[in-house]
Amino acid sequence: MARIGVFICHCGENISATVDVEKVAQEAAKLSGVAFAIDYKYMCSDPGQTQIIEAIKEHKLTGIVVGACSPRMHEATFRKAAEKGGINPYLCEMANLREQVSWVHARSEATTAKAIDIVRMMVQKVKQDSKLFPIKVPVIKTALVIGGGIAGIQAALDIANAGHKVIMVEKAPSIGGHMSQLSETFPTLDCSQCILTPRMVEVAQHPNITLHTFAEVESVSGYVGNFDVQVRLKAKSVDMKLCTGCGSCWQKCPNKKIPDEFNAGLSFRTAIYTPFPQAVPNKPVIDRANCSWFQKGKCGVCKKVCPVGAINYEMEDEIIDIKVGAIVTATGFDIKHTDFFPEYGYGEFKDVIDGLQFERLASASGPTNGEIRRPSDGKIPEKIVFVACAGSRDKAKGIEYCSKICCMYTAKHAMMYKHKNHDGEAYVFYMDVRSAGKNYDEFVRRAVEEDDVQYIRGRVSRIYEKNGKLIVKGVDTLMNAEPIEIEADMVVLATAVVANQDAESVAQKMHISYDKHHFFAEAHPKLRPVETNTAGIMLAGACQTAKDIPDAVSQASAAASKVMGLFSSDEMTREPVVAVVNRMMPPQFTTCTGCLLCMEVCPYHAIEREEILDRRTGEILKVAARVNAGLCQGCGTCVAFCRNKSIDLQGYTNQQMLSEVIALLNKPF
Amino acid sequence: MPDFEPKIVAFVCNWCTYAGADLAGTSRTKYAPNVRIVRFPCTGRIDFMLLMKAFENGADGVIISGCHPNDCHYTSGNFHARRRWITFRSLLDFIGFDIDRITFSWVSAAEGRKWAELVDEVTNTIRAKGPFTEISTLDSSKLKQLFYDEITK
Amino acid sequence: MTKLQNKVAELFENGTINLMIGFKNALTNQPVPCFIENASQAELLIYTPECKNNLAVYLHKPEVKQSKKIGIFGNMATLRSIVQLTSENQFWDIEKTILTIDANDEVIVFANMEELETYVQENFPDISEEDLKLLAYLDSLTREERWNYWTEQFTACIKCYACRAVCPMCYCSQCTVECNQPQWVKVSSKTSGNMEWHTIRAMHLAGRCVNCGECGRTCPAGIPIHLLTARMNQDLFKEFGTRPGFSTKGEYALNTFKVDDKEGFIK
Amino acid sequence: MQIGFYPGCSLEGSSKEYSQSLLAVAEKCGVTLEEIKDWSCCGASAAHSLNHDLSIALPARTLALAENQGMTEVVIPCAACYGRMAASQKAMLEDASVLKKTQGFIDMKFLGNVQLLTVFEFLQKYIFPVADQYIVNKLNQKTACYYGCLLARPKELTKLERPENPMEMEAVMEKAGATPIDWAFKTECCGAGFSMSRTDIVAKLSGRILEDAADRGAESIIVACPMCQSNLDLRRPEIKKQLKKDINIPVLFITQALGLSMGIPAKDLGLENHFVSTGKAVSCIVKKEA
Repeated sequence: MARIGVFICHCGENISATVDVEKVAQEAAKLSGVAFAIDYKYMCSDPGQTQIIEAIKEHKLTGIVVGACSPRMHEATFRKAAEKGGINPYLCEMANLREQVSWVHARSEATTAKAIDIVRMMVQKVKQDSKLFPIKVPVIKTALVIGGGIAGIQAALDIANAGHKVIMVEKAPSIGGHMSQLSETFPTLDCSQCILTPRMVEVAQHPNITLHTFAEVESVSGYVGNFDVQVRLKAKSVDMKLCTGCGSCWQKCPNKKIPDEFNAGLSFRTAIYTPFPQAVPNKPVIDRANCSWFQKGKCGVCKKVCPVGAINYEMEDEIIDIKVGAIVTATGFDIKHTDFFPEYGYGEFKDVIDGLQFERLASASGPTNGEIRRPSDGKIPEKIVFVACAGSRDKAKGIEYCSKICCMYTAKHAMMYKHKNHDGEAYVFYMDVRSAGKNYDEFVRRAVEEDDVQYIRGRVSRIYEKNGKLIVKGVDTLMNAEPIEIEADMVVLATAVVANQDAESVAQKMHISYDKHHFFAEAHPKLRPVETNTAGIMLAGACQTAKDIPDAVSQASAAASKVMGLFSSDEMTREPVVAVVNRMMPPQFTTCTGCLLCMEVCPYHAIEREEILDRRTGEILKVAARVNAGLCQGCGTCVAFCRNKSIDLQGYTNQQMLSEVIALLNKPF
Repeated sequence: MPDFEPKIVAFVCNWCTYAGADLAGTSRTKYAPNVRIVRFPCTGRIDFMLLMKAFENGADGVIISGCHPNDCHYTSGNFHARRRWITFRSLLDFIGFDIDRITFSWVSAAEGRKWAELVDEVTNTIRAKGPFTEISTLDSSKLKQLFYDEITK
Repeated sequence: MTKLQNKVAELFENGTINLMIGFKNALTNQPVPCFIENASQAELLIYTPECKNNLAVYLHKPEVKQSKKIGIFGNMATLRSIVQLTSENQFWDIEKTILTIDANDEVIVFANMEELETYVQENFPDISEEDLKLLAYLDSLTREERWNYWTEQFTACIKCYACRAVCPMCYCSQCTVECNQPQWVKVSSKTSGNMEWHTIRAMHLAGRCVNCGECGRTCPAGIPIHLLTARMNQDLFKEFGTRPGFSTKGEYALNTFKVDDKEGFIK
Repeated sequence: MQIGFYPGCSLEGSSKEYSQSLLAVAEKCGVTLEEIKDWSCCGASAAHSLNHDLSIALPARTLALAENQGMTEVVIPCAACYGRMAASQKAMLEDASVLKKTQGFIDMKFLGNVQLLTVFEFLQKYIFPVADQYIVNKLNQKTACYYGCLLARPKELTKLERPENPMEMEAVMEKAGATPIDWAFKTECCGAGFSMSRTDIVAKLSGRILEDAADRGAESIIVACPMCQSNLDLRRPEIKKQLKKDINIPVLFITQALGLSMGIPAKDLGLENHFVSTGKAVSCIVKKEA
């Protein structure tokens, strides 16, 4: 038999001014199962809490209802008190008599009546409460970092330096990501590779970091603290242990006409290749799609010339299973290419290039050794037009967002061009110049004032070729909106930053959500910007949204610290408000009929297929749903969804919710 | 019916509307005392049967409210709920239930005022409609009689 | 022997099946479901347009399940049910061979679910004419008239649950109405309780019902309850474009959503 | 099969030859076009900038009429008319409230089941399949296919794959044995909006179009929009002043060019109605070798 205690708080005058608290307490005392009811000035005060604790002991209470402020305010406080009193904290419920009664209604019969109703409702609920205990989940203190760009590198190093094991997976043959392609970086104009390559080497040599390049995540299962991840190590066709990276293979390779990804297609590479001189690891892989051995079955030059016999054409993809406690997703971004722009020639004009291509032209290690030359004829352009917001902030192009980095790198590009060709002319078409950031606006001003880059506020409507020149038609919205035309030798489009081609499938593998542009979604836009909705999976860098280097790096460190927090104890505890699928004696085992339609409903993929097996024969006796308490966040959508009520939500059970409703309406209960 | 005071039950989610109702309190926004709030973790948790039960047990009107689309604390609970309501409404409408007695709404944690206005508005409409008797009178033999006449014709 | 009978006999002989669910003539000359256990009985099998029963319901019965290799003859409703039930993961424990007779009455034995799926999708039926008429009639009524119509119907219900028994989609080992903690549905067959049952039933079948009409045909009180689910299907198709029993991957309206689902009714 | 036909004002007046040649070609290929009875203005020039409801109601009336007259498809050669008609239909089909409102205005039911055809769609669907048997001549000239604005845009309405660089006309001209050139002003503005009020702007814009076509050796310019045609054809004196040179490339409607290739006499195609002599274009024509 339930023995419920009811404690009505005056909250000074806050409640008692409009609610007849004595009456509420008296009425509560009459309710069946209520063994003790009292009202007091300040329930949350020490004496107030002591009263509760004493009452629980003295009257052997099996549950308590505190009629006071909102549970969002003091539920924790009173649950602690309940615990001190010797009952399970989840046997304490609050009736919200302040925020939702006394503060919103005038003193009246009705107001007091409402208070009584709410108390009656909570008494019914607490009668149905059952003891709950926080869920403890063991944590594997190894982190997986997906992506070896600057964000991934930063996160990996931070976690590794904190003394935890890190496994890094990079799909390219080398780590370094887009940053390794950049020439110089704003706002300091220091060379990208000079600051990046040391970190790349650090990753390769760090005792706590295991690096898998030319590898991709195949599948992710499990839950926070206990992920099971399958990684595909793509066949490199080169034995990394034997290879010394001498380079005789790629020097001799006959297939020399393959567009070089690292140089954004502005030069060629061989079929067996290391993406760039400072690659980590600095050992080649064979690009099978372009290798005559794999395509035509003949050649084998690299095998012949390799002094250590490291070439292995028979090598196959390998799938390895790893167990990690947390995952940092740093899969980076891509940019729109010039073929995305009909009005700028559908990518058919050779000298209309995108930002990354310009980076390579301007880079000392690039195809032109840092001399800015036209891809079409290798001439040094006398006039370059830069088009900012190419695709970005353009609804018609399906990209409403700002790509954030373009204003800055366009200024940088114009500057670098001017530094390299003093009498060259640089024009920038822009919508707005967004240069918020430390020393950012100063940087843009420098481009305008010191390097006299011509900024034209307006859009470019069309580019066409006419006798060897690119005619750029636009409008200057400041010079009394005159349409203008510039005969340029080269045009650089600051094309929109977009999510990777495979972002969607990656997100689906990880069970994390993503926005309509396939950028990964953070758990909360303001308060949980580096976590995802799947506990234990963090975000770093431009896979979440367009970011420049400082932003990517700071988010990476933030993600790393989230991981370290998770790794700070051997076990993590979670609220016991989770869904459970009922269990009963064989042969029924559970009322769940295993339709598994609920699996689709769960936002956290916490519902799994369970096969109940015969202990001896091992044959399947029943298929049912099972809720993974590690993943469940307790929304209860599955509960309302389950047709025959086989799933229930602890703390908000069907029994409780229904009796709340009945208690509320049928009076006297 | 002048002195009729409707009983209105509100099923709300913990993160948006319940917090919104709290905000109405902290900002001392007054509204009709006819509403009784039942707190759920998420609109996704609200079982359509609870609506039936509320009406059977004498509710005159029901409010269902949660986070605005895309604001759901659990990312998609409210989207699933929305489909459930679309379906349930069309069923109720088909069997001739007065669906105007059910009000669906999105009230965010910041919309204390919207909450207060919603409650007042619903209270007034329901007050105008009068008490809900269609279900409570169902089991009375009158209807049975009517039905037997019908088939014995 | 008819093509069907031969085919089934053959299936028994080459051991593909050891139980066949189909139709035979009852003494009343009305087709009734029957269970064939060997080749010699195959000649009992018939198929006429009167063979309306949805045989899929038997696939849930333990007695049937235990004879693992089951052949089943499917009219369209049955085939759709099988597709839907596959999407609901119900056949993990049996091997079934599905037969049907197509328009130019050839016997088809489906090699796999894909074939069945394509066949169903190609011949996907619409709600029957007379049901459409009834629905249209009900739509023509005022809200109050509809309420009276249905409550009168529900008053006649005796809660025999025949509608549940004949429905292949009602396979829960323990139905909500048997769930007593809490008691969702009143036990007595009072009108309000009956209404609870029928709304629950309609909601649980919404987007899953294949419009076979068995529930309506079987109801001893003659309540056209199949209209409830038929209407649900109409509306769900209008709103979300989902069709029960259309895809084995399942396209169930209520466990998915679109961010831009219509929400005109939400304030 | 009965295909509806909406000429609109231009094709009744300034660009008679457009409808004349279209009908001639259709007739040649045994396709009958049924003019919508009692059609009214599409509201292109002014309505949609003055009164939104009116801009939807005007086309809606004509479309509803077409439906009532049992038409399932309507050809709308004029780019502006097509734009308005399509926009109106889209607006009504996408928003029930707009539909309801508009039906109120026009006091007619609108079901939205007439399919609107641009001149390209019409040619592709009904003329191409049979064209080869009727094409007897080879136009044998370099032509610049000019689309202007409304034929290609907005994408949502015109359904063109490459709105900034369409290829539909080129396809037709190749069939007719001409050599379409690659040029830069295909979809540039001819100044139509100002064709009456600011002929100086028309001269400037159209001038540049002509100039580029000339520079790239075009012997004829092919258009499918009345405004384009009149601006490029009618405004030559102003253009001459503007460019300080005389360009005498004729401007033909796509249907006229196609008609010529089918051996339809120039006068039946209204070729003599042009300001710039079309003789040059005609003179290039040779018999198609079998």
